[in-house]
Amino acid sequence: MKRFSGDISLVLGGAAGQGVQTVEALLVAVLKREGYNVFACKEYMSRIRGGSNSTEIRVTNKKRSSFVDRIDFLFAMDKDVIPHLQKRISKDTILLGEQAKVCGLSEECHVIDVPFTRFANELGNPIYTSTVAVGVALGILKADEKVFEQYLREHFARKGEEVVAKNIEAAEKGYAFGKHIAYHEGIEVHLAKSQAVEDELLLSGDEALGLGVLAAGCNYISSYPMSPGTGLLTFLAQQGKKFGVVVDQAEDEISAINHSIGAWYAGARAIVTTSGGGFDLMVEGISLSGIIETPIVVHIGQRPGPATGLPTRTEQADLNLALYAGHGEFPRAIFAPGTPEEVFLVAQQAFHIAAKYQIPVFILTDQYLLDSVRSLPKERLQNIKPENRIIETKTDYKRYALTEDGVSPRGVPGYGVGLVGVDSDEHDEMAHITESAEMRVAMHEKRWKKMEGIREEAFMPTEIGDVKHADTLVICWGSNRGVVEEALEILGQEGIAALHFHQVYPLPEKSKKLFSKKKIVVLENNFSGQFADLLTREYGVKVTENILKYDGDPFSVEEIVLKLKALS
Amino acid sequence: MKRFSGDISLVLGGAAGQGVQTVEALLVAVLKREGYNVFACKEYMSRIRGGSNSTEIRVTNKKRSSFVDRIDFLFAMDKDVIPHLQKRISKDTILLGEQAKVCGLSEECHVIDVPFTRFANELGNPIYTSTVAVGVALGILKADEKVFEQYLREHFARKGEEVVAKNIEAAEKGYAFGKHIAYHEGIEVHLAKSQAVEDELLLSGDEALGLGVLAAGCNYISSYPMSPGTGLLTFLAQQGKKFGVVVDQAEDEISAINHSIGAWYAGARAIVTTSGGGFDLMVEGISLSGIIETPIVVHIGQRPGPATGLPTRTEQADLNLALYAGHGEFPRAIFAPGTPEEVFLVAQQAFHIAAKYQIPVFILTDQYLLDSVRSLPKERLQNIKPENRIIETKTDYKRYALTEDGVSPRGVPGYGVGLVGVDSDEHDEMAHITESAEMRVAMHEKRWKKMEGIREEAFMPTEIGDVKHADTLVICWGSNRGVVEEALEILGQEGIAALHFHQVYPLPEKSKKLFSKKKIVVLENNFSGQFADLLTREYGVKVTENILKYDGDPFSVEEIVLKLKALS
Amino acid sequence: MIDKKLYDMPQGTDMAWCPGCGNFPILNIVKMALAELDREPQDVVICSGIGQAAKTPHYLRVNYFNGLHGRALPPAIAIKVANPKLTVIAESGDGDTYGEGGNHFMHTIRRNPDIVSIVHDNMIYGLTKGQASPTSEKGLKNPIQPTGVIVDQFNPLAVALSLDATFVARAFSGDILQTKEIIKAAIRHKGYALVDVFQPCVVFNKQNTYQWFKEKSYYVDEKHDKTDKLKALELAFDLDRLALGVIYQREGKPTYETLVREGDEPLYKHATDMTALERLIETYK
Amino acid sequence: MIDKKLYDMPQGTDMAWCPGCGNFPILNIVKMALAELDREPQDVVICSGIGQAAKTPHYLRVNYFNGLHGRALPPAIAIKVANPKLTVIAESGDGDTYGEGGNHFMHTIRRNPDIVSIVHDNMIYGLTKGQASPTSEKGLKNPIQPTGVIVDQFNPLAVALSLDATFVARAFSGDILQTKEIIKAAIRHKGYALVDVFQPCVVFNKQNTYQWFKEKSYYVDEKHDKTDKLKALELAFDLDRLALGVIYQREGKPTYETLVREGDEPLYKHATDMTALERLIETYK
Ligand SMILES: Cc1ncc(C[n+]2csc(CCOP(=O)(O)OP(=O)(O)O)c2C)c(N)n1
Ligand SMILES: Cc1ncc(C[n+]2csc(CCOP(=O)(O)OP(=O)(O)O)c2C)c(N)n1
Ligand code: SF4
Ligand code: SF4
Ligand SMILES: [Mg+2]
Ligand SMILES: [Mg+2]
Repeated sequence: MKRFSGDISLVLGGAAGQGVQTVEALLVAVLKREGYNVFACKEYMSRIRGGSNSTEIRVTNKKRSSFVDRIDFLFAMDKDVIPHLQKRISKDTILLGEQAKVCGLSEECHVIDVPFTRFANELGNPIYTSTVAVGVALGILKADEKVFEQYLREHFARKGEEVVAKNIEAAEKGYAFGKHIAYHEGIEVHLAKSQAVEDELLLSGDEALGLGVLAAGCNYISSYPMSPGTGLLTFLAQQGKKFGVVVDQAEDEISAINHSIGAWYAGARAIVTTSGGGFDLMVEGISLSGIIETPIVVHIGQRPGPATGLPTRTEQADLNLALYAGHGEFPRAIFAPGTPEEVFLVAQQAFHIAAKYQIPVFILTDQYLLDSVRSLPKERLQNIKPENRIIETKTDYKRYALTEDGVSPRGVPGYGVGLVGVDSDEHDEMAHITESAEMRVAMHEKRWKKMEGIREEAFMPTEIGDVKHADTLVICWGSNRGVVEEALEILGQEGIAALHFHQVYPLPEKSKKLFSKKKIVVLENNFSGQFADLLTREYGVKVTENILKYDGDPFSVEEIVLKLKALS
Repeated sequence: MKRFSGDISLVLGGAAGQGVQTVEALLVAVLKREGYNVFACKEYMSRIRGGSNSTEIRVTNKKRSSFVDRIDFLFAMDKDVIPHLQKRISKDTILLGEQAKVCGLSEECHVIDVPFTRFANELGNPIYTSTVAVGVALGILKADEKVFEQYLREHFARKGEEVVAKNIEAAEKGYAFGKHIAYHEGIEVHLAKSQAVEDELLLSGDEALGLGVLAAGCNYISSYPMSPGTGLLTFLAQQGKKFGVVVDQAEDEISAINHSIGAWYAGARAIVTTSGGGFDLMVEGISLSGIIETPIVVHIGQRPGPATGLPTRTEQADLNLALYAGHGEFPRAIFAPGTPEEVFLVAQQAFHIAAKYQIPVFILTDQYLLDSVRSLPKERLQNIKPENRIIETKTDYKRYALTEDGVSPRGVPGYGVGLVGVDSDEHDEMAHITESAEMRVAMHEKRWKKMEGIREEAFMPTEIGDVKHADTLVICWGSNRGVVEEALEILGQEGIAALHFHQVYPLPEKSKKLFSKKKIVVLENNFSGQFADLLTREYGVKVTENILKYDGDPFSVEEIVLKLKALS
Repeated sequence: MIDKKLYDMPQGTDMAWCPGCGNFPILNIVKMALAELDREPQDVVICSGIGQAAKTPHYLRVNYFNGLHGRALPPAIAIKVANPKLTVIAESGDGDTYGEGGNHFMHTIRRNPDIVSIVHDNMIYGLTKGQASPTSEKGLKNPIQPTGVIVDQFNPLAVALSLDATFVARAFSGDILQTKEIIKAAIRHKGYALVDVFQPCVVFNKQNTYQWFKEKSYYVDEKHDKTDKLKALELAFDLDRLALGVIYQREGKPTYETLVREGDEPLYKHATDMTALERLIETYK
Repeated sequence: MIDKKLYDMPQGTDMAWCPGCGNFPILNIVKMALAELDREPQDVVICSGIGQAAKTPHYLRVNYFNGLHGRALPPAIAIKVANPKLTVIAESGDGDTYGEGGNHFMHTIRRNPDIVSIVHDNMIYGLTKGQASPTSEKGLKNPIQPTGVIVDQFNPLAVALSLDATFVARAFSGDILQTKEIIKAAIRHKGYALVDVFQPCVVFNKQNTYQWFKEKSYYVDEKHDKTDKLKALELAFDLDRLALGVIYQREGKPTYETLVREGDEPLYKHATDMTALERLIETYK
């Protein structure tokens, strides 16, 4: 007998174009509707058909949001799945798939033949394989039939009655089969349902970002497609129309950034989205934003580089790039959210800081975060009221008025009687070219003066565990929040706690003291320990150990538990 | 009576297009020929005509190579000169110019009316004003007439006898006048001549760079004009033909970098030259060089940013950019020479390191260094034998063979029977796209492995003064070598010494110990102390004080002396 | 008609152009055209890149976005979209527009926003001291090609026509009156209007002088059919006799700012409809 | 003639293209053309950018430079200049060549290096999952323009002609024999040769299918005067009936690699003449 309780990991594997993503989407949605906590993340190759991709769905009693190596149930839709995931398959893994596609395993493995092709044939179209698979999973979990039938009805409604009926039939076939094998193979799954979860949101990082920028009052996007940055562009193209969002597909990234800065200049609130390689081409534009003090918000969905690298995988190696992009020196801010609610929050904060301080602001995410889906209570989405901070200009308006706090009130052309000039040369208060060394110093210091306000408004890191009393502090940022939370919980050691930064630059003055007299372990998905370096530079912190990963996959909970155990 | 001994500073000021640069070039050349140590540097506006520019020429008994605020003789060719240089004019400054153009000064000032217009009229063309001015200066210095006549003869030879004769006449007129006023006003100048200097080279940073890259075996340049990077492009266009250097004027900087990397791939030795803004556009190309392990040498002539900034002035604010340019992570090296001989040396070392480790290598200079001219013995130009390190390929050639030291022997297409592929995706040994996490790690670590060799070959910094016994260590890099040397000498304090880095990344392991138990003062031309940050990151050094300047002008000797005095 | 003086900078404003430069008349012409078309300074935005030509917006009283070298067009499009009520002019050099900014030039034409591109075409890189620009003539000696330019001269009119630009004109800064009319027509035109203006650089281009432009060029006459694209291309290809005037114009093609957004409310007045957002969020349940 | 098999990758090489993709025939055609023209694999370099088309060099045995998105042409020029003995082909997608790489496209034509550009034109961004490319038809629905493309279709042939390209051709990957002849002619041509190849993307472009291309296109016949540029432009402008074949060709224009350097000795053999350098240094005395 196999008993699973409170936490299962269900992995779907198949070739691109085989419907793995459909299965994931359906399954996750239905499970959430049933009241299960779900978290799903995926890894896939840079191709449109073929290859070998997989999605992990965790169904857990407690809320979880991290990747585990462990596979409890593996649905192998293709013969390459087993070799592809070999290392994660243990004798406890239950493999489901057509006999022919799950061979080549050691005899210990628990294989269940699921005749997908036969089912699909019975249904008259291989397209239904996906829904059958969903049904099988639900059967094993003994989900509530009514709930998924209802969901399928809604989901396929606009495709017509026949499609609805066929899909329900497919799901039921699978469901019956799933129940049957569970019984037959002695598989028992115990998972808690909760009514609260039924009513939760199901959000991917991408969706949280899209909703967050809308909440931030974003009304303009000019971008060029690049994974994993494209998701936001697509989201705004599809959802933005009713919000009056202008969507411009740029000819290249240079156009995108200059276009978007131009849009801000004229009073719009714009974001550009891209990945590291596309961002490289925006570097001069960042410097422009810096000197003309015209805001810009940049979303960088990180993936492993250098250059094309591994286009569909994950990494956190563009922090230094965001920190130092642009020749010359000027203030900036960088956010790195770790959960959908943080994504939603920092999207708004990014626009707030950009608009208030008239600087370039970055949102650093990564493929793993953007593609991961989880359920969360709607109340967790926090609103910041967006302010546009644009003034009506008077005749004597000076775009770069020298002020106490370095912020010169921002006018836009056509609003008020004043004239609004911006200039990429060093300039005077009226935005005209200057060659005066004194004016240069005044303007340079004025721009840098803004850093004080930006730092004051910096988000404090999130404390995980008892930071105050811990002697070892694990530091993480961006997408690694979930995995550190779970690993610490598993570890259950008093002396070890963690800090997660969803704003990585500037760092708040106040959190510096949290580091004192502790062993500092910095965990990040890159080779050189970029955030560790930043901590040294900003706080003078001495980093005791770096936990690094740079193979394109996210950290797993097991991996972190092992590494943290090895510390002590 | 005014007596000047051993060190004079002669400044020429005028509008763009007025011939200030001609005067400088002639005067410096003649003085060197006469056996005087000379150093000249300039500051000018970003315009073709008008405005107010100036050149400082120092004639000194000891070799000097730094800018001083002090002006002993000021030749004002235009009415804007005085207001423009007001702050540097003292009661000891002797002002030479047409009465009408040197007014508005306090009465204390020593003004000498030089009727340039009258002289030029007598000579029949205002063009001769420049040569008259040269003559006046030489007269005051009591230079040897024969030497300058000979020089003018050579210099103007290809313009025909008449031009030669007219110029000699102009110079003599000026010379007589200069002698006359020196006598009349009681001006005495004592400067040592030396035969050794007569035979020295007279080199600007730009020229040293051009000669250095030729010595490095450079045979290709594709670049887009941008001050102050254009000088190298012009040099190679004008001198390179007889060396077989291919010169391509690119349509933009993106083209330039990709073109140049392509040239290296096919076996050429290429450099790109630009400034910060142009380099911003090359950032993706740097990342490409990193992953395809195809060498590239990049010259960045720094100027004040952000964006267009102050296009013709000086700064050292692109170190961070060079350090972190390019998404993803890969090894690189950065040089920052401080004298023409260092420029010549690091140009060769840059090609050596690029070719040996197949990485992007940077030469960081700035407007001040590139435009400054000085005399130096030819023996100071040190040669490194250029090696191309290209192998003839065999049938089983693997471009990215995994090796002990991370360096895979580099073949080029068409040389040998093997095939040479390079790939911007993560790849296997044969340069084909991979999605394997293991291969990714192997390749990423292989690339980083090269860093060990690069670090081992890193240049040691130059010790100025008694570093070992000093308790205060002044750290500088790039163009600030001369000013620190001279300031320390003036200061003459035992407890204070300096280090100058002409390679700023990676830093040699061995020089770390030089920092221990000392007060560390880092001096650089930027706002945020970029090299200071790097020292902290690399050596864990705690920086006691930053001496920073960011107004577009170089540090002056006086300024540094004051700042260093204030330390103790 | 507005008083042209309204666009004048305060007396004594320092101008960085050389005496005799062809940029002066263009500046003057633009002021006259704006005045005659009654565009209030605060309703006009000039976008420029970097170069001598690109300094233009510093010398007249309008709004301006003096951005990066080669990047005058992307912000110009954005400004028009963000506030369609503004008159938006991109004014830059030949190097800026056709060299560094070549990709934007092509893709702006494809979008057809209602903006004007005035290219100060001196066939040289002025600000960086005399290197060849894309429109430099073959053979022109310059610091980087000491034996002369070896690549083909860029043909902006032909490229614009090949991409179905709806207003393609060429002018000569030496002829104030006619150039003013051309620029006025360009501003009035609904859609992207290219005006390539021959602009002598008296310092660095000793080949293509006022005299040279005058001798080489002629105006297309009344009989010229502005809607005949092949004819326009023929004129564009003729490098011996340089046609001036509106070479091609077609009305009626929808402009980008009307296609990519609804209405013409300036975006600075826009705010997200929070109720709609609330509803959207609900759909993720 | 070389055996085409010489270009084959080892059996079992994984290919990332979708079954039925129009890239497969192009790959095959390129191998055939190289074989028939007797180009040894080690004397051929394929440069590509990023995209589905740009993966081509991984699927045949030649030298290759698989660089950045949009940047296939700059290294291709450099490689030809650094070693004029090599056969250099740039092979990339429509997005890569005309979108991200548009500026290089124009300025490469101006240089006229002796290289071939094979553009796999599927009128879509394949690798990034179906966004519009510059050559997407107006109205094509896609993830970023859910109501259809609103900007003009980019006309690569017309742009090339407007810049006086010396070889301009269009082909269809569904027709192996004729396309092979066109590509052979392009490789043989001295100078920059553009071959825009219609390449159905069976996954993301459901509008421009094999069938569609077949129905819309026709070959220019023997009588077509390849040297008549205006005629060629007329053909290029016709979006209803799509002309295939060599639309325009002119011989005799000097190529970049012969103009920018002397001789054709590969640069990997080059070394600085140190005696000459010594002499040059002496002049600074
Ligand atoms: C990215 C970048 N590259 C290069 C430069 C240097 N630069 C400034 S203006 C210019 C060329 C100007 O030529 P053009 O656009 O024809 O203007 P002109 O000065 O002739 O009016 C160049 C190359 C720059 N500012 N930025
Ligand atoms: C600088 C940069 N921007 C964006 C991308 C993402 N990207 C990769 S391929 C591609 C478009 C491919 O379209 P196309 O060139 O037509 O090739 P296809 O896949 O259709 O063959 C894009 C946008 C990238 N790799 N690099
Ligand atoms: S350099 Fe030429 S273009 Fe520039 S201002 Fe002077 S004359 Fe005009
Ligand atoms: S996505 Fe389209 S272009 Fe790419 S391989 Fe598949 S069918 Fe071909
Ligand atoms: Mg110009
Ligand atoms: Mg395509």
